[in-house]
Amino acid sequence: MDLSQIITAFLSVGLVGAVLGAVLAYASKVFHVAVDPKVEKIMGVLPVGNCGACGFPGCPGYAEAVVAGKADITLCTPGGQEVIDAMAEIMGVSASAALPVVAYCACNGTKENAKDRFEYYGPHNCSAAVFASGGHKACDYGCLGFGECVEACTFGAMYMMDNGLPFVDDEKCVGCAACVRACPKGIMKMMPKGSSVYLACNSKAKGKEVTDACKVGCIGCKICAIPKTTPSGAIKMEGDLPVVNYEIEDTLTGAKFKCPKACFIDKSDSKKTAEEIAAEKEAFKAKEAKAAEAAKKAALEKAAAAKEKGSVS
Amino acid sequence: MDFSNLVIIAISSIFINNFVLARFLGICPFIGVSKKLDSAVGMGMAVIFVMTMASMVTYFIQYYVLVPNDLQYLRTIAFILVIASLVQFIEMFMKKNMPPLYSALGIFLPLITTNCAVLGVAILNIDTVWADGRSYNFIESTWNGFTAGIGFTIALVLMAGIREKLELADLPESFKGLPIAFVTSALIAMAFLGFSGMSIL
Amino acid sequence: MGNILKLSGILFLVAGIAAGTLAFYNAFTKPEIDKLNARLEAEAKQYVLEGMFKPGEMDDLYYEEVDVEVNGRQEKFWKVKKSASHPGYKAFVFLTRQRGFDGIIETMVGTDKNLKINRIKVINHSETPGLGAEVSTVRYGEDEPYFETWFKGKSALRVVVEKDDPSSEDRVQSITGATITTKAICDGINEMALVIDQFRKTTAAPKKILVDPKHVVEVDFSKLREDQEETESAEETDEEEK
Amino acid sequence: MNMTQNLTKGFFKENPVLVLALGLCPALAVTTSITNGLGMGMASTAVLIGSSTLISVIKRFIPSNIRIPIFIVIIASFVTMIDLTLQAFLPELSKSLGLFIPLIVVNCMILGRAEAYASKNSVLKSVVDALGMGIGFTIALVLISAVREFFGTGALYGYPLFQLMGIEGFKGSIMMILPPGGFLTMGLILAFMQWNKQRKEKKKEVK
Repeated sequence: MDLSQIITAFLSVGLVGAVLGAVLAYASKVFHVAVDPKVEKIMGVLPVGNCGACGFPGCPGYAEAVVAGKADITLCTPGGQEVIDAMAEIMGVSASAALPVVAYCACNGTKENAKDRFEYYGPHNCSAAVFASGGHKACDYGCLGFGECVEACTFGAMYMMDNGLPFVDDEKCVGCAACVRACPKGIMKMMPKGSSVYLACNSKAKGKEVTDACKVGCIGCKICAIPKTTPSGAIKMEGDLPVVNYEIEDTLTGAKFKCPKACFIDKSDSKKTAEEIAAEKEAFKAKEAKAAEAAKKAALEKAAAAKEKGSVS
Repeated sequence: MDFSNLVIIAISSIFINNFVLARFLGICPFIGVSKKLDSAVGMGMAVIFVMTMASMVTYFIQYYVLVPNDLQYLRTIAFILVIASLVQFIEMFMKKNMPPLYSALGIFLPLITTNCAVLGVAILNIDTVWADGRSYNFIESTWNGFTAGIGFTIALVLMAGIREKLELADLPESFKGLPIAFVTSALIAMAFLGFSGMSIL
Repeated sequence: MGNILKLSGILFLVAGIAAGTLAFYNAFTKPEIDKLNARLEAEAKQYVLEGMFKPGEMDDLYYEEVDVEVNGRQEKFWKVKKSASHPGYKAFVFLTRQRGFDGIIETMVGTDKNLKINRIKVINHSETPGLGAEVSTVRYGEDEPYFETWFKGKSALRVVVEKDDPSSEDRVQSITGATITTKAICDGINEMALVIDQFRKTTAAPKKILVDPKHVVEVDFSKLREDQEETESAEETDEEEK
Repeated sequence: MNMTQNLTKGFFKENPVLVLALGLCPALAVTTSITNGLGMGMASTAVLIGSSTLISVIKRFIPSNIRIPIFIVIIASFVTMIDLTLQAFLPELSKSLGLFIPLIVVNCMILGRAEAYASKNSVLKSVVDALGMGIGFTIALVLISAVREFFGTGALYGYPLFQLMGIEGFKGSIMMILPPGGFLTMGLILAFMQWNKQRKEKKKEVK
């Protein structure tokens, strides 16, 4: 037994370790960057084997995705149930703080409303259909109706309606946005739970194209976006499609009734009778006419005043 | 320095002895991170980077620490220690000084510590010899690390491209997910087997 | 600062203790590994000479080591005598190292005085399982790897893969899908055999021996000049004995 | 969870290779014959038991921010010991496993168990868990290598079954021994596991 050999081994590898330890400790100070404490907490409970079984690049990648709400907490197979429970605890505290949101389908292209451009016989899922030159719908932005969003929903909050569009049950929807990620066309969107009126079209195409493809498509007329219709400024045009900022509180009644293609849908309509809806529309029109008259009057007065002013000087 | 040696190393480690498809190194990330094309590309780039760096550092450890002290049997422990620290250091450095690069590659870095391709390339750099019994020198080791990383990336990106389409295929229920990924890799590996007839060495 | 010292101290201790433990363990296994390798080499030598000597003589064989430099590598071969005091040698044993498909293949070769192969044994390789690794695969019910039997009775100087020279008497088949491996073993045997051949025949050894344009063997015989004459005479005595 | 369950969960229900898809590299690379698969499985089991035991013993003294490097060093030490032992006493196995012995270090199954289990549980529990997982790993490796050896060479554990029964001709397809065979076998075994799982779930639903 040669003691000197053991000592050499101890010293050389020990020194390598010491140098690395010092460099790392120093680097962690110099290169310190603040991280979301929640990510660090999750890192603490994850078995940091970085095996990639979750499909994310390593445990930090997964932890970040979980905190950002982009991943389920059940994906860590090596950790098992204990880790899931621990993560649920960490995430559970924080999830409730966010504003409750629900999903909605930004398309009203039902079987009657939207035309097909060819008959599609491929596999019955949306992503596959997209590969066949963007899908069988004449509108490039419209819902294909194979319900991939419904499959993605793990809470049973969605089902496909007979008209070929998905329905979101607001009571059951927890706002996980799984359907938003699932839709290959990007039609599923999120809105605050309380809001009632939403824009049910996603078409960025020009007016002519849209009218050829769909009865209820947005033609980009900009009526909804002008201050007269929506004084709050919650609707802005982006190219040929209005974008609704749901964070600005607005009933959007103006847009709902003035849109020539009726692209804005009111969820509460489904609970009302046809008469009620008609009455509401009448009331809006009357109010609108009144406002218009008032405006006219005001303009006339203004003009008159200007005239008077002019003659005086 | 013979340039043709570098060409031989490149062709050998990218095609003939592809790390994933012929040597079975780095299967975990190959299966794990090949679900989406963009993460596959990111992972591939990070692996190329770390493998190159690891080849350089372990070369010094081997020939300036272990060999002079006659401690070759400690290389597993020394190499893994160095690689783990290196990866952590690169991660911290990137996070602070190159945030855009970090957001693109950084998240893949920790996964690489336990990627056997990295330790594998470090050991193979030492074990592989030329016909005259000489081991790889510093440049050859580094180059081997770099090209092996490229070989890994090619396999990963090929796989990710196929798997993105596979998601939509009408498969029997029991083949969905991992099983079909393995069957697909078998087919890719079979194609790569064709390179093994190349006699360039 | 204190944190840095603490961390590096801990890592120093952990890595050091681990390394020390391993060194301690290595001190036990190293002699075992060396002993084992020595035993394997001795067994391989006896294996490749089997049949050339009477069974009773096998254990007393004397291997006279000759060191040569081939293409810049240190190589060696052994002249085999019945015993240390026996004047003439009867066989050669040599170890070839050649790069195969993946890594170095080490083959022990036993030949008679005229370099006719008695037996070969592949003692080390890292070839692909199922292809190159077949060189050391023993089929069920057989005693030795089928690949090694192909070499019996072939000339070590001229042994060649069938594909390269189908008409040669000293051709061996190549293993399916592993021509590179087979070729590497043949080349290795050729190279060493050529060195031994020069050693055997010439007193004034040439500096370079050309095998083929791609394959230059450089042998440095300068140290062996004196040795050479002895063997020449020894060879004669051996002939007389017969 | 009692001890027996703790031990047997790794065999099939939470099999590290077939269910959790961990440690795939050795599971594919060395499983060209049952001998190799068995050897690799036992070597990994030994490392797993050793490192789990040691880590659970000293878990209280490890600072949490550098626990990963320390775990890696401990695992690497056990791997080196196994490596040296194999070289000294089982040279044939050592040669055929080759590169994959040092690579046991980066088998995520081992680091994963050390992190997830051994660093949080008592010594006895950790040993039982490590043993169960190790046996599960070995079972998976032997299963894969049996399939590959049989279809690749027509033999099982070196015995050519068909030839022994007097049926000549089936020599196997070399492809199963080569890398593609590894991927294919793994894919088919996983598909079988998934099929079995789905079948059981369906039965449950019917009930």
